[in-house]
Amino acid sequence: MTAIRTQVVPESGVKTAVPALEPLLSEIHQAGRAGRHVRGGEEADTLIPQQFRRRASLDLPEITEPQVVRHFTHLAQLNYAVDTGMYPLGSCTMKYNPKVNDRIASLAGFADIHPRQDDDTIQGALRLMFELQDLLAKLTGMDAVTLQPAAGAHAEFTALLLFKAHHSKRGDDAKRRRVIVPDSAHGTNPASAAMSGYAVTTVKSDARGNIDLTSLKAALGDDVVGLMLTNPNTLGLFEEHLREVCDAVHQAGGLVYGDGANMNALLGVARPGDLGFDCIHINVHKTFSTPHGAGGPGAGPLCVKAKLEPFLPHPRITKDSDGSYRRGPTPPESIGRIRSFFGNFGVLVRAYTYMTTLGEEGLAEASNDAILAANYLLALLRDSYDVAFDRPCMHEFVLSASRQKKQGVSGLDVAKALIDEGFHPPTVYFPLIVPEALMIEPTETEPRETLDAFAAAMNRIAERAKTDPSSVKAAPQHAPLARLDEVSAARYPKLKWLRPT
Amino acid sequence: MTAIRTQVVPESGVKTAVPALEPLLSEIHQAGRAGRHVRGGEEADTLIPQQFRRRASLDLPEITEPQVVRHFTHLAQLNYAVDTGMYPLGSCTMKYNPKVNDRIASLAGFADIHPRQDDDTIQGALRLMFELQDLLAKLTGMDAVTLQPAAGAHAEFTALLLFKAHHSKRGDDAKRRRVIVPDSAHGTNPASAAMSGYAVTTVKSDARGNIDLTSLKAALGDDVVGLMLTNPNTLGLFEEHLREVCDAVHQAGGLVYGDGANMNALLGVARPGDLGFDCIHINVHKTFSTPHGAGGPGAGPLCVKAKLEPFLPHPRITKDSDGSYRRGPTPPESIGRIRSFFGNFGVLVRAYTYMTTLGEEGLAEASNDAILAANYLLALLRDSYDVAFDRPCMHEFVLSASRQKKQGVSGLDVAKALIDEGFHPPTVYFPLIVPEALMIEPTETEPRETLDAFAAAMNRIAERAKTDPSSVKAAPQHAPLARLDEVSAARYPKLKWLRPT
Amino acid sequence: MSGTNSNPYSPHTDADRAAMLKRVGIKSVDELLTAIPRDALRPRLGLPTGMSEIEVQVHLESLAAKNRPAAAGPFFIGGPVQRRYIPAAVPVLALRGEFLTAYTPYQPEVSQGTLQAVFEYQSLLSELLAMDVVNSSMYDGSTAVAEAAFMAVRATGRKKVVIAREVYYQFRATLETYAKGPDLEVFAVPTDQLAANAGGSACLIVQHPDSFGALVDVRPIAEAAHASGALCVQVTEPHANALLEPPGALGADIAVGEGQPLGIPMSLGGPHLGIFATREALVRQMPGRIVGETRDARGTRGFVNTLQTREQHIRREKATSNICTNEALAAITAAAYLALMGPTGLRAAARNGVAKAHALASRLTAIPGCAIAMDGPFFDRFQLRTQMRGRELKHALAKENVLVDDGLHHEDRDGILIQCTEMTGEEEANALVSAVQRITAGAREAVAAR
Amino acid sequence: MSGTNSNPYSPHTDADRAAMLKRVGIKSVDELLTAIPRDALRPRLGLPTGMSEIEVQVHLESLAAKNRPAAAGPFFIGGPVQRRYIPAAVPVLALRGEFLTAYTPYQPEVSQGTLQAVFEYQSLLSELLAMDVVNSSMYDGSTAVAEAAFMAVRATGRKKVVIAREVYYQFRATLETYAKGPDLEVFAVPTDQLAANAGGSACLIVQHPDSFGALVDVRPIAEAAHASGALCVQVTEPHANALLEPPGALGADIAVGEGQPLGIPMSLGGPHLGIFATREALVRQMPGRIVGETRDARGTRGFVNTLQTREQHIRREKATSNICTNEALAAITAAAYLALMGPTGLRAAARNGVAKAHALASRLTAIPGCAIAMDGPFFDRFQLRTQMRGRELKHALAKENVLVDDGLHHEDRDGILIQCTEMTGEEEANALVSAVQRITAGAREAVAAR
Ligand SMILES: Cc1ncc(COP(=O)(O)O)c(C=O)c1O
Ligand SMILES: Cc1ncc(COP(=O)(O)O)c(C=O)c1O
Repeated sequence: MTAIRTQVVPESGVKTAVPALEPLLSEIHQAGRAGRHVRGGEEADTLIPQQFRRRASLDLPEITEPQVVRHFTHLAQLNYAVDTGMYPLGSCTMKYNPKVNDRIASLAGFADIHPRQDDDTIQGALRLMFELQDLLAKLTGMDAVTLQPAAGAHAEFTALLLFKAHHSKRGDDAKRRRVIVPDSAHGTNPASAAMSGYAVTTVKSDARGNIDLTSLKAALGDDVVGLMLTNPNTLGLFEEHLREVCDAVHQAGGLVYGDGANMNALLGVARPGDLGFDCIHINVHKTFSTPHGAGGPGAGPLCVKAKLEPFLPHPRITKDSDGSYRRGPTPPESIGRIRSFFGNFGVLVRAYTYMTTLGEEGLAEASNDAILAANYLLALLRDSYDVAFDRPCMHEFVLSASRQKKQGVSGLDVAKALIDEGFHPPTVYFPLIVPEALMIEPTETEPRETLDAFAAAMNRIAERAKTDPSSVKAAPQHAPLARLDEVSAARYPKLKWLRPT
Repeated sequence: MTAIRTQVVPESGVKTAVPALEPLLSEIHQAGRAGRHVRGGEEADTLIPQQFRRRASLDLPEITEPQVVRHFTHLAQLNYAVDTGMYPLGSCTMKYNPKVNDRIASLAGFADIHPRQDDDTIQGALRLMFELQDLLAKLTGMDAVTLQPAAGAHAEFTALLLFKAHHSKRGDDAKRRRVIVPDSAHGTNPASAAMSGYAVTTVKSDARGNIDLTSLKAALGDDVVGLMLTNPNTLGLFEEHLREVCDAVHQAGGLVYGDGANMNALLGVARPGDLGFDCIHINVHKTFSTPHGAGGPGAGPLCVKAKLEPFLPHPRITKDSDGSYRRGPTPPESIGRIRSFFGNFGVLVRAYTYMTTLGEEGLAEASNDAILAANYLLALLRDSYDVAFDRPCMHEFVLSASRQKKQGVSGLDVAKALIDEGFHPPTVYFPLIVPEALMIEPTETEPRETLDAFAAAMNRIAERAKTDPSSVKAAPQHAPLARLDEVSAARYPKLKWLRPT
Repeated sequence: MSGTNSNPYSPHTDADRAAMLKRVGIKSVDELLTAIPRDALRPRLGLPTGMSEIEVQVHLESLAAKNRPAAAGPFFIGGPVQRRYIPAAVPVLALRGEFLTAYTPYQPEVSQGTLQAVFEYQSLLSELLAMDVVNSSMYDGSTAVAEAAFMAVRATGRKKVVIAREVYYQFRATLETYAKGPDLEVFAVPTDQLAANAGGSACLIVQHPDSFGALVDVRPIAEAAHASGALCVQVTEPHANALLEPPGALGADIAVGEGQPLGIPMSLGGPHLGIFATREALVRQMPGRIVGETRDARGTRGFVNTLQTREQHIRREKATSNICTNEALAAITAAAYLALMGPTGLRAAARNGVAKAHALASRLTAIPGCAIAMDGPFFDRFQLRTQMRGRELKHALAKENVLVDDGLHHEDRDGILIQCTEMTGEEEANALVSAVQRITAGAREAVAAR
Repeated sequence: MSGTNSNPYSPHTDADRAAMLKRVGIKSVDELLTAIPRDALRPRLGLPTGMSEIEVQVHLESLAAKNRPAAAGPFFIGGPVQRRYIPAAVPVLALRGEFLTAYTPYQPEVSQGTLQAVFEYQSLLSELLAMDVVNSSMYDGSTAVAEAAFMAVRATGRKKVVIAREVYYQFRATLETYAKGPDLEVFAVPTDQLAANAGGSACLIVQHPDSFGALVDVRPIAEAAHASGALCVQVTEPHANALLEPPGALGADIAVGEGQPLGIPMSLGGPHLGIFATREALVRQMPGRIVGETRDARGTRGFVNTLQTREQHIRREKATSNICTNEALAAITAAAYLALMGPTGLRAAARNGVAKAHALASRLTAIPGCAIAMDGPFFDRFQLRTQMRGRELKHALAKENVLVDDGLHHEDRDGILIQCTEMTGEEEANALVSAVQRITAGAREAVAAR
């Protein structure tokens, strides 16, 4: 079965400026419409001195609730999501997001508390975070954890500030100005390095998809801050010389940052802390099943070895001898605050709930199943597509549509054709070192039937690329929209609606 | 804009027995799959004597949560609903269902309480019901209210038992065995009469859509229990001789039952209690905005004049002089229980919330707008379709597709063509006295743009009936399914899935 | 530019209204209301004025706060309505707007979500109960019992209905009220005298496990019914069927019950779910809606409301019931619940109730003067007899915030009723045991002191 | 036939696993793990064993019960995170599974729901702030401030950043930490000395209303910034813009703020919404994702992520920010919130805060020894000075279950901070006033007794 019609209908009767799936709020607007969610307070107007009062018009759309509900219901139905189908976006771990996690996060005791409340009024929340830190430390083999980073990239930047503090303390900071990243690294790695004021040295990958050891060694020196390494790397491969790599960096006085985006391969399989990393972030929106929220929120707890602990951002949560929890005093060497408050608490509650549900055995089973599912899918696809680096993968793998490209069908075309088969496409054109990359991560929560169906769809597309490439290039035909013109979107940016004035 | 595609995709990879939109749970099943929502209690098995233990197989589908979530998400997306578009189902008052009502009903203080708790642990709930009774009494001009009936039909049956008690008390019951209903009545009216052990006398309508006064008088006699009358009636028309009708029934010793399904026309416009009715039910799922739940639950409070109060079902809620509320003692003349407990409390909470939100002025405005919208829509459609009884309507009106029928297009065809235009069809083939009836109720919550668009769609269909009738008969083309074979469904009933064994 | 409407959900501006009036050709809606007696037109109702959403929320929260939720302390009330665990995914799915705000699937092409979900409910319940056919819902357990009796009366042409006194009081009482309609004779007899009263009856109605939790041997009752041409109606509870031989295997012709425990909140007793099942031969006598499988014009599988010639909108006074609006959303909820729990989860929930009830029974009967009121085996609830009146003990326990039920209006059996489910916590059990200990000891001393 | 998996969300049966292993051509997953050092493979982690959903629910409810929700009594804590009314429809819409469980709309054809909703968020905020362009979100208000400074540094080529001390402490502190990356100089000066410090700076950062609630005259500060070639960054609060002249009209080049009050739960400070807006000329320096309008191949309007050459996945170390995962769901939530509230509702909410704060201020300053700490006009919060230390008074109030904040880490201003919103109830206000009365009277007596 492929994509089917449903009942979504746009707000009837509303005229859109151009043909459209659904009108904009500004098009639904009609002057004089209003709900009554909140009212009163008119006396406020005179309390605000004239000079401060808003004179600019406030042309927010006026719409009543019945129409707002339909509008967002229609919009929602236009989305593909984990709740509607397989979403094998490589590097993103689009696993099932348990509903109990959401229910727990919405309990008043978690959702209706303010970060400026005193410690004794948020003991449950502090304990949850304290215990989550402990779970993550054990899982990663690290010594200390901060839950504050809002996402992986935020953790990367935080970690580089820790590195800076570490080198400063050793009087080394002034000379250490370079961060090494492999050419397979995610874009956030070099971007975080740059935000930290560092230069970036890119090291190439070897023929087996590892960071090239010789090139790495050549790149090392006493001006190196450290190495940012994803493991398994973005090819889905476990670094085969990991300890040598880490040793080399350490010998040069550098530190090794673990990009934990691919931690879903390692739960109970191996602890980054045992492998040579000095720290690692966790994308809980990947590994720990918290919903990706159409782009976010996530959370990126950072787990570090003892040597980096003194520098961790404020506030830190501590446990007193009487069993109560509190925000500790600012550690003297702390880099300071990296955000307003504790972290994306609502997301962390979900992660804690998930880890508590699965437990040690369940987490290990998840990684095991994720690895098995990826290798199984790879086996089903290896005849139709080129395999970027052909060795057993971890929880994901990267194919290349180079062969199809010669038939006139690009990786992007394959992706769009998958939409017509009822699947969300994989990550395309990443990592950059694989031409026409298709990065596929099935996760452990897709049933085997679905993996088989996905493989069948991919293989059908490969077949069509041979026999009828133009049909593949015309995809998608069954999505709400055909391909979008991204070039003119960027050339003539329309970044908000234009209200007729 | 008409119906558009969305992203709904069926569970990929699952084989269905025949082509299908979405597999059945039994098709998704795989032996050995299980979630872990509840576990343990194994010791129970030995606590149950052998002879009682289940020996029959228990072949419930085994499915894990990720798949269940997708399944029901897909199914939901196949539904048309008030939340997705205009739903002008006549007699059903498909108005907007405010979300705040649902939130209130799900508060633990309302959702997590048991009907066998003592009165002092449910004071808030008792007060809410007591006040709701009062609101409904004032709104209908009646003296007492029971909130217990689960729906309109349940209220009808309850009322007829009250009538029976009333006649019994007067020693009249044995001879009073006939209930009169107009030929325009809803099917539940005669069905309720039959359930009450009564014969049904049907009285025809006059040329203006009223119950025919002469025929009514002819039908009356001392064997009559009473009359069941809907007002405005199912033609959307206010009975022009209402008081005469009621007087005549009363003179014959009968009672007048008000079927309040159309109460959405009367809020603040007229009180049934002022018009001659002895009682009236309210479909709160219509008039008071509670969601129809894909067929139910609703609630059908019954409002009665004082003479019927002694017979109301047990339990009754009373207010003590100290301001506390309780279940009163069983009134001696009560007909007894008509259901397990208080009524569809969760629905009543929503109704109370709605009435509290709108207040007297808001409710009156709702009826006013509903009447205006219906007359407006009627004005837009009167040239294209026959109007069953041509006088100002109340909150709904009935068209006839007789003209189209001559062109080869039935009322049902028109309905199906509306689906392709992105609208839910109106009620068809009811009331029975209008050939090819299309019963249209826009409600007060559809914006004027939508009314215009609906009218345009209806007029387009009328046009196509003239020029291209076969295209109308082929509808729907843009729904998830084409027309369904209802005849063979009834002839060869398949009322559950068949599991391969 | 400000909200001038009294109805906050109205999208109509004054300009909209003016334009509509104009199109209709009138100046005011009152011109449309000439059929309404002048003296009755537009009365003042004396209702309060409207509120904003935030005000309503505050007001209703304050009312809700005046109720004591089950979760707020030890809780052992049960019976037809049970505190059961509702998996988080259940409301997320069943309360989606597309289910919640649709109505009866009169137009199957745009209602396949409802129709398939209800078809699945029918299939799931039919498997659980081992019955051939399940309808798409009755109002609640009590009206399902009454409608079962009516159906038996139709099927047999007899007017005598025999019901066990150990059927839930509320179900019996509802049957008795309903019976006043077609003037049926209802006899309530102890369960063990059902069989003896089968002669001339339309049906025997038995509950298993009964209202006190006792296990009942249904087979001989069914046999007695059949032997005298009557139907056997079994009142059942959904979870019990995971562990006990189901109605279909015990000889029941109709199985009915309260479906609330299948993922539906207690909500003070409604909206709930009347379960109604029967044998294939009787399907055309069945009340209520039934969904059936068919194909569309392109050959794709689809579902429709079927066998509608039983229903009021077609058959009017000849219909098998007057039911129209039913409890479809509850049926969809139950389907989602059963799909999520699966056989493993359902069994576990049932087992938890049984295991906890028996453990608690042991602890309570160890208290001097306390005994189980029934002789035979029980399931997940039981009646406890002490020296105190049940009602007294219940009130004394309530003072300690421990909620139990007293007898279910069974006239000659006194005591408190203890229901356990998977929600019954260790601490709750401890609280009950120690409270009963304390209170009954106090009562004994008071007696001794006299 | 029973759940043997440790991961309850795994659909794989042992048979599935066996079949997959077979297809891969291995006996065990370990055969795939040869690259992992043996000594590090499959360690025991020492984590607890798994639980069932009901057990998890009970456990987490018990943790939640150890927190004091805002609704549980008088509550006046505010600042960047505010207790605001969330219309019931907001979470129903924004938390639909199709929004919640999608990711960044990399494939626009199947992500139009996200893209259009975020485009609408951008448009709504741009109207509210009177700014040309709004991005699709930053992590929170604090990182938005820091990224604004970075952007100003990029745009001006200068490394000096001047921030008012009356900007929220948390925002300032975050900026200071961020500044350690590219080694910026950050100067914190009183708001009234911002203009004087414009020389050579990349930007002046001013908050209006400031952290104490004071209204700030932003125009001269913006002018001073522009006069010396710097940008003016205004920290703003969403609701304030309904009543106050917005950043775009005051001369701000960048407007940033915490968007949580727009329908997002407080959740102990996250996940929230970093608002980030700028002028058109600066858009290519902007961090974060931006959605733009375009057409599809058939000419239908659609939306895409655009101007991506600013972003890390394209530009890597040359990107305008490292942000990838952002707070899109919060942006969608804010869009739904603003659509529901409309201008009327938003104004009403803002007005309520202002009116209640001023009423409360009058009542509190009538208490002997109590005074408003700021001289000028304020908005919906204010600092109250008494004879007691703010911290002391806060603790004394907390003992009476009245929660307030003490100074927001502003080193030389002491007192308690009182935030009002539309949620501030009459009874709460009374409780605060009488508690302050009682406590400060006690303190005065204690002083007098000494
Ligand atoms: C390998 C890798 N590193 C880092 C990141 C950045 O993480 P986040 O999006 O949580 O900031 C990602 C996210 O996609 C990633 O795949
Ligand atoms: C006129 C009329 N009467 C009675 C009823 C029955 O009400 P309910 O469906 O609530 O039982 C209806 C419902 O559609 C109706 O339209």
